[in-house]
Amino acid sequence: MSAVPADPALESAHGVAAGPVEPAAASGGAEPIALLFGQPVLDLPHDLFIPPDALKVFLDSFEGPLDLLLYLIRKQNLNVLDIPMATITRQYLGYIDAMQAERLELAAEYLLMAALLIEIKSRLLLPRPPKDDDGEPDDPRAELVRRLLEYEQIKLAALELDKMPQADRDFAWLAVLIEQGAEERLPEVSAADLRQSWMAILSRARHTRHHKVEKDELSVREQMSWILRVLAGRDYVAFEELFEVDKGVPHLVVNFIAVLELVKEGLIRVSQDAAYQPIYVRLATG
Amino acid sequence: MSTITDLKYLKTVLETALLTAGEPLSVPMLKRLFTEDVKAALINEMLDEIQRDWRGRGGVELVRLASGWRFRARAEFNPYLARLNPEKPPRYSRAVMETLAIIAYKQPVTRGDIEAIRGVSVSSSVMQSLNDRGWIEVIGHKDVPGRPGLYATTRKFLDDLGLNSLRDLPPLAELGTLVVPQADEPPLDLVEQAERADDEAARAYAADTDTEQESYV
Amino acid sequence: MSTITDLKYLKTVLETALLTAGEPLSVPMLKRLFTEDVKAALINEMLDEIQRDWRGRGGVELVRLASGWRFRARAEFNPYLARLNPEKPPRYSRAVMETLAIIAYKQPVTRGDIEAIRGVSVSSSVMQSLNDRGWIEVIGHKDVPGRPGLYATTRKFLDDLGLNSLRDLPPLAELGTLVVPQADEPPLDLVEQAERADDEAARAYAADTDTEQESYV
Repeated sequence: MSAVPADPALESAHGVAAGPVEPAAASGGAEPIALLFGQPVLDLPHDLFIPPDALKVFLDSFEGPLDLLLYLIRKQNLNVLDIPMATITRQYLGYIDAMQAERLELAAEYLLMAALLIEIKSRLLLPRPPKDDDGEPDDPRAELVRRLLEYEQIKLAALELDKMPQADRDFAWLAVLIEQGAEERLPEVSAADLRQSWMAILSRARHTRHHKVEKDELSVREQMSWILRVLAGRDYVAFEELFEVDKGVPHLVVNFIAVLELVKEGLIRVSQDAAYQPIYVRLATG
Repeated sequence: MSTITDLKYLKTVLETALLTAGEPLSVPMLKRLFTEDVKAALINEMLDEIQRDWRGRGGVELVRLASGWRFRARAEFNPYLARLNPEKPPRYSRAVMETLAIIAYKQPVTRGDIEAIRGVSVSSSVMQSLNDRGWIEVIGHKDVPGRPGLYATTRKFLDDLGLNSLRDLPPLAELGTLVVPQADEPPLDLVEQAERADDEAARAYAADTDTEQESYV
Repeated sequence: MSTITDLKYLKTVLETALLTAGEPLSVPMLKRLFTEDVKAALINEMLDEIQRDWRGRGGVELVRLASGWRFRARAEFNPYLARLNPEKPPRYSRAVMETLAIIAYKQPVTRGDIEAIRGVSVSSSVMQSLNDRGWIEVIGHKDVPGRPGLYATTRKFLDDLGLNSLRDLPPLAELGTLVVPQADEPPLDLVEQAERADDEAARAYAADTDTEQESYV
């Protein structure tokens, strides 16, 4: 799947040119994978650039600094046990720079990883203290390597878990009816059930993706219902009557937004005969 | 996988659907099981066969009800089954739960709104059961042709769920990052994604395309 | 009514209970079906027989799960059943699945343990969604400052994945096998690269950037 359009126009527009690709490994030189018009091609063409707009999306596909680092290492077929610190640190910092250039909100975890990489790199440059019982000197990379491998192990395990058939998603349980006599029991529902149902709706993104979800919407929605209830069965209500001053400013603001939303949705009408005259609110259908 | 020209396989699919469905299935619904056009007459014939197959064997029978066909336990076994589970709380179907979730989170909504979000039509019985429970009510009518009713949740809904106000429901914004959309979506390209990067619903997408699409599926 | 000395009838009662139960049934629960004292060994024998009876016939199978026995539709029929019921439970994001994997394989773990392995903070909503699904639970508290909760997977998690015990989880990849070939190996040719395109390590290739180029450094 080629997710990045190899559009040269876009490329130049963003000023990101295809640069030389890093050697495939620290020791060996870069062997071209193909020759194109006599020029060595060092990487697959669709890999050559990423539009800066897409950087955030690109980073969103990583689960964090370990994931990104693992990607950098794996992408180049480097041995995790023998990470070329200089190369990998430079690349990692490159990503961080790019993030900053795009003013992306930098997660502290990414910066922490950068600091760790630099620390390891600098410790590698220092002469290593000899160990007492002529054992191997500590490799400052060891702990990072352990974490990378442990994370990769979990990442693969997560993929395997997701491949396993899951009840409801991949197979159905049997549900043959027992005809109940006597009294009928009503199903119990919890807030968690509602949450689960909403997640199911969300996962069918085709139908929901145009549906913006906003954080504070719920309190507004609640007020909208409240206002419609107040108006039900009455010809009109004075505007002020909809605002309970003693409930505090946030409530008033939410209530006001609810009124605006109801007007926008054509559910109520707000009218005023002239400036400074009383404002009346009525149901649009009233 | 066998094709539906194989009658035995077709019968097995019908039987499996009836055993797993939590509700009666009508012949038009059963037709939806197949991408091929299977004639109603053939389905009816198969249903009769399944009914015969189960007659006399096992404690379960296939019965035809007003709204369709369903398997149920023979009444003679009820005394045994009752011992097993003196009180098993029933569950609402997913259709009911999702409808309730939409009314709770998006109120006031019309039935059309609910259908737009769920992408499937909402049956009257779903609305009826929530209404009978006293959890939803019509609080007005939208001023559009047909004057559809506007649904909202009731005080009783909050009480029964132990909530003080709708604000105590789990926030929606967070939920968007927990799921990935179904794989039958055509993958978006990166540029399109970038444009949508601040869209909550698209958040899960972004993590999806390059990762889950290829390796999870 | 027949007596339970009639083995065929006993088997039918067991089968009917399993076909109608909305949850897995353990042997002690199945014993409750009968007023007579039916030995567990006999019930197990009958369960094996029922399992055999259904093998190869029909779209349904009896499986032994962590918390008991339950009938389910064979996965091969899911494409048909899914057409009937367009509403599907969500596919979880990577964040959720990785958190679940850590809890499943490393349990009991604290939230701090999970964060240490993933290298990022774990959002409450991720834990909440796994909790809501009934797949994880707090089984105790670690005796360190703050007394963080210790998370473990539940029986329902095993049941929903069709597992008998945690030992049936796919084995973790050996750390050794995660190490890629030595750096001095010959580079892959194009064909091999293309073949690796859907490989996990290569998954982000498509989204690859040139950000590591010199100008950024």
